[in-house]
Amino acid sequence: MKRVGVFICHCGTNIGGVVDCPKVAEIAKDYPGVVYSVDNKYMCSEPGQELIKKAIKEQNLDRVVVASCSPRMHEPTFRRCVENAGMNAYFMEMANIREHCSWVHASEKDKATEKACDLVKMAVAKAIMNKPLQKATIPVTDRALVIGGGIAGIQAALDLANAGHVVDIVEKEPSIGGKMAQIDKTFPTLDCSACILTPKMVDASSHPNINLITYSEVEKVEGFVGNFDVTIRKKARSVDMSVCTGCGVCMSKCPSKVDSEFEMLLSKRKAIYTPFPQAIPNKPVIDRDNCTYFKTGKCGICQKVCTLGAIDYTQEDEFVVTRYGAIVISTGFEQFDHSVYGEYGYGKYPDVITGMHFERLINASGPTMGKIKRPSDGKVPKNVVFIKCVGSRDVAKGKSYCSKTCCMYTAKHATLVTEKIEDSNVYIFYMDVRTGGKGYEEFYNRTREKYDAQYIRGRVSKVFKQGDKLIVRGEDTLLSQAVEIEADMVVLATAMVPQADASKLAQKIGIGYDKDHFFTEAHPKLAPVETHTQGVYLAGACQGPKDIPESVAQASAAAAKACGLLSKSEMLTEPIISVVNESICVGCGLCVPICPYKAIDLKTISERDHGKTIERLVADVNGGLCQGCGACTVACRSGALDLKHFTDQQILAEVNALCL
Amino acid sequence: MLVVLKAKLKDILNTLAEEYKVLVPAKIEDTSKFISYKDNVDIILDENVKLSPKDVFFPQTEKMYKMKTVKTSMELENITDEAGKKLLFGVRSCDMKSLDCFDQVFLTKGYIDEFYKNKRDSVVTIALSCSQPMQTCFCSAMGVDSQKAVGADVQAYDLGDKIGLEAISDEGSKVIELIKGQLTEEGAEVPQPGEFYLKVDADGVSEKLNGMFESPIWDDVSKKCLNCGACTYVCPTCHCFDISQEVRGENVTKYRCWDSCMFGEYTQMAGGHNPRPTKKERVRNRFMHKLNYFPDRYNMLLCTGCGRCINVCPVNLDITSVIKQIKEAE
Amino acid sequence: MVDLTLEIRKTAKELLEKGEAKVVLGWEKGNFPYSTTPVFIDKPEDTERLIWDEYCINNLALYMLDYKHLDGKVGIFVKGCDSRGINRLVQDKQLDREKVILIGLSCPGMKDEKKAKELGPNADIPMAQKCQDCRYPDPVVYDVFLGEKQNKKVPEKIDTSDVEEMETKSPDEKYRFFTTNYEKCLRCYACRNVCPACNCKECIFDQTATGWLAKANNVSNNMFFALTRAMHVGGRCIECGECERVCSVNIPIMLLNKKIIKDINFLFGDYDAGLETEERLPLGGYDYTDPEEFM
Amino acid sequence: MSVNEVQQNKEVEQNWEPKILVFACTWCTYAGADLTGLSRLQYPPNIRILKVPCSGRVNPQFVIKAFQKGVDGVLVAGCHPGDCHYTSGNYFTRRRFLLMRRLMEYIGMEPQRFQNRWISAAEAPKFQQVITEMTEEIRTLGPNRKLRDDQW
Repeated sequence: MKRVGVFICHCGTNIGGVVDCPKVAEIAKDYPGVVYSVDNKYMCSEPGQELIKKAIKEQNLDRVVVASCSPRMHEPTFRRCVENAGMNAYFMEMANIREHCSWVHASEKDKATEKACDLVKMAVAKAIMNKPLQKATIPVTDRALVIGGGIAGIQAALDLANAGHVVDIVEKEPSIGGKMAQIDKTFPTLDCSACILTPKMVDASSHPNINLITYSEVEKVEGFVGNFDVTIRKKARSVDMSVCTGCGVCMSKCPSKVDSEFEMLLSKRKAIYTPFPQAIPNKPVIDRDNCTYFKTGKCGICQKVCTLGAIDYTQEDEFVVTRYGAIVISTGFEQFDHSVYGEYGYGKYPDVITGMHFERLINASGPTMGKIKRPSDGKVPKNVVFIKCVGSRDVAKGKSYCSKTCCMYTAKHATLVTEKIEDSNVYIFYMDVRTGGKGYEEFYNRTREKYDAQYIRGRVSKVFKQGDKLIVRGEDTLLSQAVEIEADMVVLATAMVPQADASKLAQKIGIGYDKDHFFTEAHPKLAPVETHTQGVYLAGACQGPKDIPESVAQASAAAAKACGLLSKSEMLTEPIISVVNESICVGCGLCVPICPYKAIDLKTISERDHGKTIERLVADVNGGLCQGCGACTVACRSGALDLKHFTDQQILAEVNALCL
Repeated sequence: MLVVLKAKLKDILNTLAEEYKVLVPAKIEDTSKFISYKDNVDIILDENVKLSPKDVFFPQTEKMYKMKTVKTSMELENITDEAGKKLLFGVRSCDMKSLDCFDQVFLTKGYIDEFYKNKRDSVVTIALSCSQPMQTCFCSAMGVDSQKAVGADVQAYDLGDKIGLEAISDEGSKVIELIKGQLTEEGAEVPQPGEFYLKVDADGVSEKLNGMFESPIWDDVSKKCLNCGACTYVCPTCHCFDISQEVRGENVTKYRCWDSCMFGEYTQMAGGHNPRPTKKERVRNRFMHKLNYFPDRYNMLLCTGCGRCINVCPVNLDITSVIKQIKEAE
Repeated sequence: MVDLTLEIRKTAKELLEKGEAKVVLGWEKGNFPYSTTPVFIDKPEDTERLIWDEYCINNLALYMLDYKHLDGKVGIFVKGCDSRGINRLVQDKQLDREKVILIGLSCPGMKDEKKAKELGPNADIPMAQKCQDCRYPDPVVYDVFLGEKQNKKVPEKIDTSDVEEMETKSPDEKYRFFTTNYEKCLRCYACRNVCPACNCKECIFDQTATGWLAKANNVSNNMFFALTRAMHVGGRCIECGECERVCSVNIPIMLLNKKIIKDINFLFGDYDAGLETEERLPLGGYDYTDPEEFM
Repeated sequence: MSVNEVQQNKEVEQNWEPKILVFACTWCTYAGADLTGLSRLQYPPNIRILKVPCSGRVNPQFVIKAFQKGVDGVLVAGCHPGDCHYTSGNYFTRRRFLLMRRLMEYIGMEPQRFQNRWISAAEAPKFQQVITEMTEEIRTLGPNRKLRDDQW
């Protein structure tokens, strides 16, 4: 028989003013298992806690029920209190007779007292069924993985590496740098993107704690916090990295020309290439889909010209498995596929381009050497029209959210057009102008006032060609007037969307993603860089539209969280997790898809059965991954799965107690 | 013989209902069993009821006593059966024979089960002979006379459109006395039973089983068994029970309820060991009990040939086939 | 009905003789013209016991649970419902598809054994209810097929008219209907034990110590049993109707199962369990777009 | 007389008060009930809250069990879809209880007696309103006899 002690708190008059606490304490004495019951003015106070500790010792209690405020308030307090008295923390149960009773039934004292009795009775019934639980420790591998080598990934890696942790950056492109490498100037300071990014790229590549794993992708993630076993596919580069010096002869001699993705298809690259001149690592890869040798078996020029013999056509994709303690995901964004906006003529008219194209056009190392020229005929445009919110804030055709960066980069583009082209005119169609951020509003005002950009509030209904002009037809909703502008070039500010394969990556790692496939943070306010999977953190635009400063800030935040995890050699885990009763489990696996943390696997056990050794499947809960939601327990028909501290029997005991 | 027209049967039952709580075989909710007689019940006389009358004497769930914890002590409270005599009308010979088996278990060999005894003592029985056995019947093979029940207070005979009545015991005479005015004396003969469809020869089966505990036939017989408890629950002779309790805070009610040796947890021990782990052991036990252990102890088979198990078995595991198999086994 | 008995015997014999199967499951004649009983043949000479007639009603699939750890393969004759039962077990990871040889038989619809008993030998025996409701008389999966598929015209959707009729009743009428039925329930668990979806190692109803269900037989406990079982087979019930067929007190069990099937179809999209083995189970997942009634 | 009425008359005389069991998830509804208290929003004292980590932990069997043991109503409440602390628990809750509610209604349980609601940690007024309404609905229906195991 268990010996339960009940402690009823008056909380001054907060509870005592409504609930007849001495009476509750008196009645509780008759509840099954209760050997001691007392009320006190302030249970959480030093004397109150002493009272509990004393009673545990003197009354030889093995369970404690505290009826007071919400456990969300003082559960840790009372757990510590009983622990100090030598009792397992989980032998303590609380009954919430303040928030759930005295405060909400202030004028019904008798009924509130009756309710308090019931709540205590339920807590007693549960406490009797409570089992001692211990926090477990799991080892933490001091190595971090950063997925995505854009500015966010680089920043997170540098912060982690500087804190003394080994970091691997996995980047699917041949070079790190990401979208920022393609950008010309950065708002609101207009300093050159490459000038601030490339030193960081160099830092990352030369840092003793950082390993770059470029042209590679995450294939599989197993394990759990502190112990992720990640399989990385290193795609065949066809170039031996250990031999190649990056001299570039192969690239200059390669006869196959391909549209350059980095240059937004505005110029050509070779089949053996680095995406851009400052690429890191600055060693080429062979694009096998476009290489004459791989397509026809003939050519082999690169191999012939490489005096070091670095070209290796026989390379194959390589898979490496590495254990990491923490993972930072920084896979960034892509541009919204705005071909759904047929009315803007993208694809039909070469002079209708996106903001990212424009970045390459104004970039000094871009295809036009920084001269703004129309892709169609190379002429310098005079009238440039910008259309904002292409795909953003459009529930019908695009995305419901605001892409956040477009207002600012469009303003930046507008100033650059005006600066670079004399007598040019800039028109900007907008829905709203949103310039939250340090120096942003000032920048926008300058764009309008000093650079004379014409902001037209309204949407464009159609872009069509007339002669060599593009006619942009829209409405100025402030003047309620139809507007038609003869443009030489139209720039679309397309929405930011996550990488096309973001949801697949999320499934591999076991994190959540929203309806737009942005990864979901553990809490939008209080855990913005954590995910629901412990040890996995988010940085940059993969979590939602962000500009560079925000991405960098979040990257550092994610790195700080990861550092916190990696700085210890082992970590404590919550003991409230699901457990499998293997003798009952039939191994049907219905629980497996229920778990949001992929914490349940099926494993084979062997046992003796009627004199024969048999093998059978049973569910296996990974204590490192399980977060204790208990959804799996309901999926288990036979009740082989149960949640510690909220077991079927404990909940049934509470239900039964209520109904006595 | 005293007779009454079947059409006038209800008049007699009405008279008896003044003195007894009368239970009659009737159709109810797509099945049939013994229920309290009322004017509007759908009495069946042309075949036996699907559920045996054993629950009158041995309810599926039977409260035994109550306990109440008061502080540190405990109070016990007996549960008394409802008062008054019951009259069970229309019990067939097979089911009367099953009462004989029950009496052996619950009232002999130095142990008396009070719960059973109280109920048994309060019931007067009017047995009814069978004019035509059902297809699944094989009572004669089990030594049961379908025309003359054992232990009945009154024996009734199915005489076509009439029922003949004959007092057997003193209690039976009292019953006849009550309704004498509604009966007429006729020179009727005890009818001959009809032909049985199932041909069973159970002679010597008990003895033969003595050496057959390890016989391979149990593997064969048990394969199709689903280990449900249908056969045991409809069986008029199966009498296993489990004791459990309903706890409502300080109030505890001890009760017993039917259990079935077909169930896996029937022999499950607290430590996890199960001496009858598979259906083979369970099926063997059921037939050994009926045809060997029970005859050994009480000198009668624990099967009355009522055929109910054959009727309900989901997989047609047929006891008559099993008997045949036992007899044919080497 | 095409008499395939000889073919069945031949196929079974071959499987056993060639050693492809260690045992073959089929049906043999029972003691009555209207009865058959499952039979387990492991010797070629015993294949003569196998038959195929209009009373081969038992769904044999669940017996595969007994052969989980057999060294070697099991041959099993499957009608539509048996084959869906096999898929049920495969999807629930209780059966390795590689370890069974499915011999498909097109089911013409079996006759009602209970009615045959009542009506006598010369009567015209109606089809069993479970077969009247059947929508997949041809096996949905098999390795060998005997005879010809009838490609019988079957209704596209499950007939839930009886469920709908029940739904129109008042709460008290409905409650009375179900409780008078479950008051009869003996808790013999034949419905559970015959069900291919009830394939737990240890059923919660047998774990009396956990406090889920007391052994006491009363209408409240029996309803707990009925509702819980209905939820447990929810989304997994293959509509074979065996539970209802074997009920020793004739409780219309399918009325509960069909209600859940109907609601799953309505709420989460049409789903027929046991047609294949990979698809997500209705209660094994969710959609963001599921109906929202809890606001 | 309806199934419930029989006992009802007797119990109403003895000052019957509805007894409602609320399964509340720790993160949203339990916190919402806490906020209701902090905001001093008053509601009838007829509910008893049973804390579970997630509404996905609530086994439909608990609901039947509660009715068996004698509660008059059951409310299962959790985070709004999309807000689950555990990402997806409440989506399973939704599926399970969409079916369960229909099944309970189908066997004759008045739908008011078994309800499901999404109540966030911020929705104190909603918590107050849901409890107040449900209590009144059940008061109107009277004591529940259905599924109740009262033979002891």
